[in-house]
Amino acid sequence: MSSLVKCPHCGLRPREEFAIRGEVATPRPKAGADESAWFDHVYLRDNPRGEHREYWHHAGGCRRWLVLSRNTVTHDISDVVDASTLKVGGDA
Amino acid sequence: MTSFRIEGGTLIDRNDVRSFTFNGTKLSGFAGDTVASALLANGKQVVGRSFKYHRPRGILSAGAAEPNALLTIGRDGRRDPNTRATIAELFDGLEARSQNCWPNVDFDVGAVNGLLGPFLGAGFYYKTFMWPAAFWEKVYEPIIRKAAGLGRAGYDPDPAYYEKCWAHCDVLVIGAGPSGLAAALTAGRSGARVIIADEGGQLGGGILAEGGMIGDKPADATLADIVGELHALPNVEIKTRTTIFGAYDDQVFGAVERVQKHLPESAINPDRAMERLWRIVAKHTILATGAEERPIVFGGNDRPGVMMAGAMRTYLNAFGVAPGKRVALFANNNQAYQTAIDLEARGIEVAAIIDPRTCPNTRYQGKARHIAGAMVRDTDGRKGIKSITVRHDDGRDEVINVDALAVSGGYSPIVHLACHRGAKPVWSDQHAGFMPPETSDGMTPAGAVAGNVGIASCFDAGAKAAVAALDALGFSAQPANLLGSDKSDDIRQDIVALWSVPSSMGKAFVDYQNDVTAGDINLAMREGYDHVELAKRYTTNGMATDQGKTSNVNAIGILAENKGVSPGEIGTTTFRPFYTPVSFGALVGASKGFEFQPVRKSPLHGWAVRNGAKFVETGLWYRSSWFPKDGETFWRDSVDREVLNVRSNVGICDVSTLGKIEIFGADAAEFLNRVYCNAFLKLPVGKARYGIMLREDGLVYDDGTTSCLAENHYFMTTTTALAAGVLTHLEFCAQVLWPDLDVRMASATDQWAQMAIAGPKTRDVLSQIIDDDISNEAFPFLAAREVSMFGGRLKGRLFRISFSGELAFEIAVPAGYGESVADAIMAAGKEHGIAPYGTEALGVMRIEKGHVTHAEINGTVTPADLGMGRMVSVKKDDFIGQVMNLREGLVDPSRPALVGIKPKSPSDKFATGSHILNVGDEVSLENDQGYVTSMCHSPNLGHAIGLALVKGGPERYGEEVVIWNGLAGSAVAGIICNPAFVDPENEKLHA
Amino acid sequence: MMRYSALSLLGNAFSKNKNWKPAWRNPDPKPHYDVIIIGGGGHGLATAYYLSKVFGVRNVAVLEKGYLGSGNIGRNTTIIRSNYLLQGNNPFYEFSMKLWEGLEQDFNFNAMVSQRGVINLFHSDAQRDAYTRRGNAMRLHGVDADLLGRDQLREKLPFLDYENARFPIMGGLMQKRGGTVRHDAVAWGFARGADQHGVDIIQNCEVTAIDREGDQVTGVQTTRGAIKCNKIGMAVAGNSSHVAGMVDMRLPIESHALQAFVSEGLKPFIDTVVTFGAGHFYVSQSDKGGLVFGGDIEGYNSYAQRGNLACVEHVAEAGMAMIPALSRVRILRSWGGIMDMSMDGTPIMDRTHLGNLYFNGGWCYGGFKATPASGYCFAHLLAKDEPHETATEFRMDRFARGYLLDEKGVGAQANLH
Amino acid sequence: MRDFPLNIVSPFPAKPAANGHAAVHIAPIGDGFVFHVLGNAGATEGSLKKLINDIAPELGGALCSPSPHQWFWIGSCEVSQDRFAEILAKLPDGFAMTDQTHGRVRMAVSGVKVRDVLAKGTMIDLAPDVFAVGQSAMTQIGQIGAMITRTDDDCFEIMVLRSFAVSLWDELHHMAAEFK
Ligand SMILES: Cc1cc2nc3c(=O)[nH]c(=O)nc-3n(C[C@H](O)[C@H](O)[C@H](O)COP(=O)(O)OP(=O)(O)OC[C@H]3O[C@@H](n4cnc5c(N)ncnc54)[C@H](O)[C@@H]3O)c2cc1C
Ligand SMILES: NC(=O)c1ccc[n+]([C@@H]2O[C@H](COP(=O)([O-])OP(=O)(O)OC[C@H]3O[C@@H](n4cnc5c(N)ncnc54)[C@H](O)[C@@H]3O)[C@@H](O)[C@H]2O)c1
Ligand SMILES: Cc1cc2nc3c(=O)[nH]c(=O)nc-3n(C[C@H](O)[C@H](O)[C@H](O)COP(=O)(O)O)c2cc1C
Ligand SMILES: [Zn+2]
Repeated sequence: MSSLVKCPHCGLRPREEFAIRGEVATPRPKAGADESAWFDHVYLRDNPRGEHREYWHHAGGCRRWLVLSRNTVTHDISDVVDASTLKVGGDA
Repeated sequence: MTSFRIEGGTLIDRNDVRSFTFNGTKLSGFAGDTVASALLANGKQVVGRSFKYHRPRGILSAGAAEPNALLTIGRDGRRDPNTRATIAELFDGLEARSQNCWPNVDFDVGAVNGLLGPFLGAGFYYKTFMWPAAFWEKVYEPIIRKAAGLGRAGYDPDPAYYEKCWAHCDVLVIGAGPSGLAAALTAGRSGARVIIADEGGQLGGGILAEGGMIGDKPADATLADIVGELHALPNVEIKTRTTIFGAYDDQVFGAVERVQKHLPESAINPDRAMERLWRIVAKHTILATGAEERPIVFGGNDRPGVMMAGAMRTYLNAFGVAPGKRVALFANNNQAYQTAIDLEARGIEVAAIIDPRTCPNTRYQGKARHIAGAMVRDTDGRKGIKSITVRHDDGRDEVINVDALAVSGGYSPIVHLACHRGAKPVWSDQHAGFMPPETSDGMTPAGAVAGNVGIASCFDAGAKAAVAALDALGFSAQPANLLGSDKSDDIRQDIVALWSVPSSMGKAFVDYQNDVTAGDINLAMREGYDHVELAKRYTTNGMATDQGKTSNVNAIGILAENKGVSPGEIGTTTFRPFYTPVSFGALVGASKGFEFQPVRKSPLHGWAVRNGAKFVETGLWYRSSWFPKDGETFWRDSVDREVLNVRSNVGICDVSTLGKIEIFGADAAEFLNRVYCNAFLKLPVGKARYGIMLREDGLVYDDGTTSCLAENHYFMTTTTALAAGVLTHLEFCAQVLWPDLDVRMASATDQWAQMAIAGPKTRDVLSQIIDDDISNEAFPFLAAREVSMFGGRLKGRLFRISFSGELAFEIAVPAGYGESVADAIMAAGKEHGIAPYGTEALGVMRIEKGHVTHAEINGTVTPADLGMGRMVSVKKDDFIGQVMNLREGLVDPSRPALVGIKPKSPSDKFATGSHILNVGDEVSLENDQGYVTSMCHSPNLGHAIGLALVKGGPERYGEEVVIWNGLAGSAVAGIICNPAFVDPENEKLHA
Repeated sequence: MMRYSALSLLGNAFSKNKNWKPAWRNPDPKPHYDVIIIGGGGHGLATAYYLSKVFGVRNVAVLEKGYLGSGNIGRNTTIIRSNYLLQGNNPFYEFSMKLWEGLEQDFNFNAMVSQRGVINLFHSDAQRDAYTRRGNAMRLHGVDADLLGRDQLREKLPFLDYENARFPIMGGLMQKRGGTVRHDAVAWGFARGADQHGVDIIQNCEVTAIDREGDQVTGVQTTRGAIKCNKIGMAVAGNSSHVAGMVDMRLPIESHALQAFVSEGLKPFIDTVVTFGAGHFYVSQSDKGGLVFGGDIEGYNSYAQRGNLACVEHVAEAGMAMIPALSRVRILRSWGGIMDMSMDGTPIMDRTHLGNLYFNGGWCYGGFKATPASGYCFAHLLAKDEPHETATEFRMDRFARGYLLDEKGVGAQANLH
Repeated sequence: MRDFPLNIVSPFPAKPAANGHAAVHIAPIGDGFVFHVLGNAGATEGSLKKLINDIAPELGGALCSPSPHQWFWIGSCEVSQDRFAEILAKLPDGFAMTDQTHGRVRMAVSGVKVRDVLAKGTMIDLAPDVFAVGQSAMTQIGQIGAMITRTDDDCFEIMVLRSFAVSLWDELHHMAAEFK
């Protein structure tokens, strides 16, 4: 990784086409959750050395949000999926 | 004696004479020469001065590793400092100059530093120049800075064109020596897509230095056959003069092709790139980069006339240049003996071969005296070598007169590209070198880089490496046999490592370019900088433009010897791009000057030009900022007029750059309700609503209006600045947070030309163009719907919204029609005094009205800070930012809040970015009350007005404060007031 | 210990430099220390220096997993400045600037503090206004700041692109006292100074676990064995989340690579530090003649100290947009460091949920300039258990409570700070 | 104002200076329509094709998909705003559509060196066996987003946001200049 990403919709694309948001953190809390759950979600990160799931947006291509499973030490990508299929964001 | 031209030279064309200048002297060489070979042919031995001691330096190598022969080539905008003479190809009219010397390279005043040597040891500057304290910056540092550096870069812009490209292949072969050529041919024949790149001007690598036979054919004939076949293969792309400078993730390689660097100015095609950056995407790579011959560290090893043995061969065989008349060879390995053989074959006397090995087993049968178990400990001669001092194994010294010395301390595989991604090379005692690491990411080393010696074994290794790689890629391939049945190739290296001659006299250089001596490395160790990385940083060994290509391994060897460990235990410093330095020009390509970033133009751009607009960059956009009329010399003249005209007549403004997003789907309303902090669920068809979007952390992100055009169809506008950001954010919400909602969106920014028509006479103008009834009853404030125009010839979208605070509409039409519609509006408005207004006037009017922009929405404010706290829904279940918006610090009553501000005395002026202080307070950060976010001259009020974020906010209306601008040395008495300076009751909006 | 002076230099020159002593000892870890500092970067070493020198705590060890200064202290673009906007930041960075100004005399090591000036260019009215606000905030605190117009700028920096620029330069905010410092020498100077006050600097000693009993820490496990202590201070920069994870802390921090670059050595080319406002680029010239420059962080999380080519290109593009004459200047080397990007772009220096474990991190790409003050203030916190007066707002709970120090205003997305 | 002349202004420079290049030809495509169709999660290309055939067979055109469940429906005839509205009204809930005829403009780039020119901008591998005739891709040419469609061996169609049209036009000409 870091040079090329295989978008599940568009195929191999350069890093320049993507915008990166960062770690797939705790799911977005449900309505009514307390402040500490929100604090966790908005601010805290695992930030691991090693396997990491993160949001990349294929801004210069299909404009889909992807979730990459990527190693933060080797930069190897083990998986790329469309974020909507994971339902990782949590629901309201 | 010095170097001179002799017969032969496979690379040069004696019929094509090229003249050039060196330090102003006219010289000549041949096509095919490098600047280095041409200088040597002209007997120019001293070509530069060293960095610290200003020692005279000659040409050491024949390739990329050259530490000494750095010249400035060309002039003005085409001036290339620090160019290695050994790779610069000679062209007619080339101008080369020595660097780092004054008054000239032969007599350099800086050489007195040599006498100060003992004070200038490694890291001396850390220990001194501290007294008196003020002297460092005033006296010492300026002197150091003037002395430092090599070439001088000019300030002229470069007239050349540059560009960048992508390339794709199955197999990338890096290096076109015997191993690379065999690999490329093997891969090419299999049908795979192949790119073979070499930094040289010709394919061939080590073969080019080969004077004799390969198999049963002359070396150059063998090479010609291979190159011919490669050229004929359509699936093989050959890139010469192309350096692969970096290995990046996913087998993407950065390369720079010097497309026209070897051409005289008169032959340069200005439409072609001077240099071209390649990003090569490979499936597999064959690393065939060869090996770098290593110097040996001994006293006076930098004297001009001392040259790498392999380089000497290259000059002899490829360029027809002899290094001198009487040459000695100092080598610890068998391969180097080939230099002695070739010298003798050209009739040059080899005075002695000094070999530290006690009983070298070589096939050398020449005439030279063979001194085994011995080392060179010193050299003599002023501007060039005159003699060497040899220390025999019995401790006896012998002086031998020579005018050139060939040196070979072994070979360091060129492993850089295998290590750029973090892998470490592996030490091998057998090869006395660091070998490429085992990497798993599709790179196979072959040839000298993998320890192969001799052309036959390199051919073989290259071909086999390619077969293995192709196999993995699913191609079936046969190793190309380039030799027939060969035999000659059984050189055994039998190297015995020698880093530094212990009995050296005088300065023994490890890093020629940075003047790092063996003594410096020892000093670093003594002082605790004994880690290889610390030693590098303390002595600067390996940090010069050659990045230690010839010095790093020797430094490691010296450290290892001192510590009594293997060089493997010391390890190398980190290999990093760039393999050789790369110009900014190449990395930038065409994105320079005005082309730095693309321009976005509004569909009304042409209209604005025709109306005399002055433009301003806003992100990538050009927006019209004001429209000067005849006689208006100062921008404020125009802006004031435009504002007054809107407030009393009518004006038209291009707002096409606002972000526009079409939103569809059964759940679109629910979606909007969640992304805005205010309510959107019940927005009726035909209505627009102002909305505020928060970020999840509860602070305001963007504002804008969203209109309901039909059931399940909405049209959102965003600020120009955040148009892309908001779309991305909405996509995140829709795709990631709530993928179950049926909501779909598309950017429509470019589809619509949108203009605001504002002022009391707006309706008089628009009703001439719009077929529908736009009276206040039929089209009230915040109405939004499609309308018919020009008698049904065009449909547009009409919105009754106002940023200026006047009676206003925004009309959107398909972009291509924009100019015509704007013209029509101008024509219709003529009798009503219509005039275009730009972003400046827009800015004045919104400040007069107290409307916020990103000057206020600066990422640190809440809706309440902006006086819009009541918009934040307390009824909704959930929206972005709902919970974090309630944090203690975000509802703290002491937060600054939006107010208006004006000078107490109407003639006083103040600036945006001024801070607010309480009257009588001391000027200090603790007493800071807030700051002015926006200001303008209000032509309606006749004085300066501003918006500010001030502690206490609206509670302080009427209070006098100090508007403090320390930068301008001004402090103005100001009054805090309601930010709605004009029409606070909103009567005009609803007119 | 050896004091560096003109005399010592002279004496050693005559003895062929054979008698120089190690700049610091190379001790084995003792079984117990009063304070262990994890991380031998600038902040860790400075903390040890001030702890021992100013606060009298001498039984201190600095544990460094690699060689001394192998982290960001050894790979940054060396810019120091105190041109901060917010009340929580500005006094701290100015305190740091004052410490820089006396540093060499203080620790008897020439770190080449060079106050050659820092100029931030602006290209639009909005940027000018933002710099006006910032410059005034600086002035309020007595920090030097000047707003330069285009003409003044042209005099100082004639080689910028004023003619054909995509984003024409309007002016710049200058801090004359800003500048550069020889980065490695800062680490070495603090190390040597701390060593002289009895601090053990232990290299090649990676902390692999933190021992705890109840809500206290008792020591660390390292690659050189277990070490006990009364207090632990963490100053591990890019590795903050990883080390904090040893005691189950999740931090408002992400790790990102930042690349920096150096050009081939040139004769004097640019005399101040200049930063480009219309793209990510900042440049200065080192005492050796190389142009040292950098750009923006990589957008993705990384613990690999390297970046990608796209980013290299962006930096070069921004550089040339500012200085067209760079076209034929060649870039010699690029490298990367790992930034601990906090969620508001401002560092964290505070106690933790464990009574005697202290945290210092989240310096993003601005921590070099903070080195002396960070060391001083962290030493203050470790020694007195309360924050130094200039570092009271760097607390951990500011995120939960909503007292953010977000100079850029981009919110809770680490890679935008 | 009912009779006020309404012209469509092209974003491309008035005189297509490109036609001088021997090996590369660059020309604006002025006519036709571009509709952006947004399907819901159940929408398929097959069902869209059938719909088009049912509702507006006279328009013809081709579909290319920039993103899952989204298509650009691109054709060469003129479609009035009214006709667009009619078609829109007949689309079932699963499909939404917006007219992008003005927002996304097209040009044709062709000639024997066309791949060399485009390789200066896009990372996409345009080798014929990788990127076949009829294939299209949403990507970036330099810094500008664009949709590239291969229309023949050495012919490509490029669609770009109108506001970027001039910049891309100029850039393509620079990239082609060496093949004059
Ligand atoms: C390219 C680049 C440019 C920069 N430019 C500037 C600039 O111009 N101005 C500026 O002010 N700042 C700049 N910075 C930021 C600055 O360098 C850092 O913020 C600062 O150096 C961080 O503090 P430090 O020196 O203590 O970190 P470091 O030097 O990184 O120290 C942390 C140390 O902890 C060690 N460590 C980590 N984990 C463990 C463990 N488990 N056990 C033992 N030891 C451990 C690491 O090996 C490292 O040595 C830049 C940074 C980079 C990378
Ligand atoms: N250095 C020596 O003197 C030495 C040592 C061992 C073997 N040899 C001889 O050299 C030959 C070895 O063959 P080989 O094919 O392995 O190596 P080679 O040296 O013949 O070829 C390597 C080629 O790679 C090119 N190269 C290196 N790095 C590059 C980069 N980053 N980008 C582009 N090009 C790059 C060089 O310009 C060179 O042409 C044999 O003839 C052998 O006898 C020489
Ligand atoms: C301010 C500064 C100046 C540098 N100058 C040089 C230089 O002149 N030559 C060089 O080779 N490297 C230079 N470097 C880079 C270092 O060689 C090295 O790459 C960097 O410190 C990171 O370490 P690493 O590459 O070993 O990981 C410089 C680094 C810094 C921070
Ligand atoms: Zn995609």
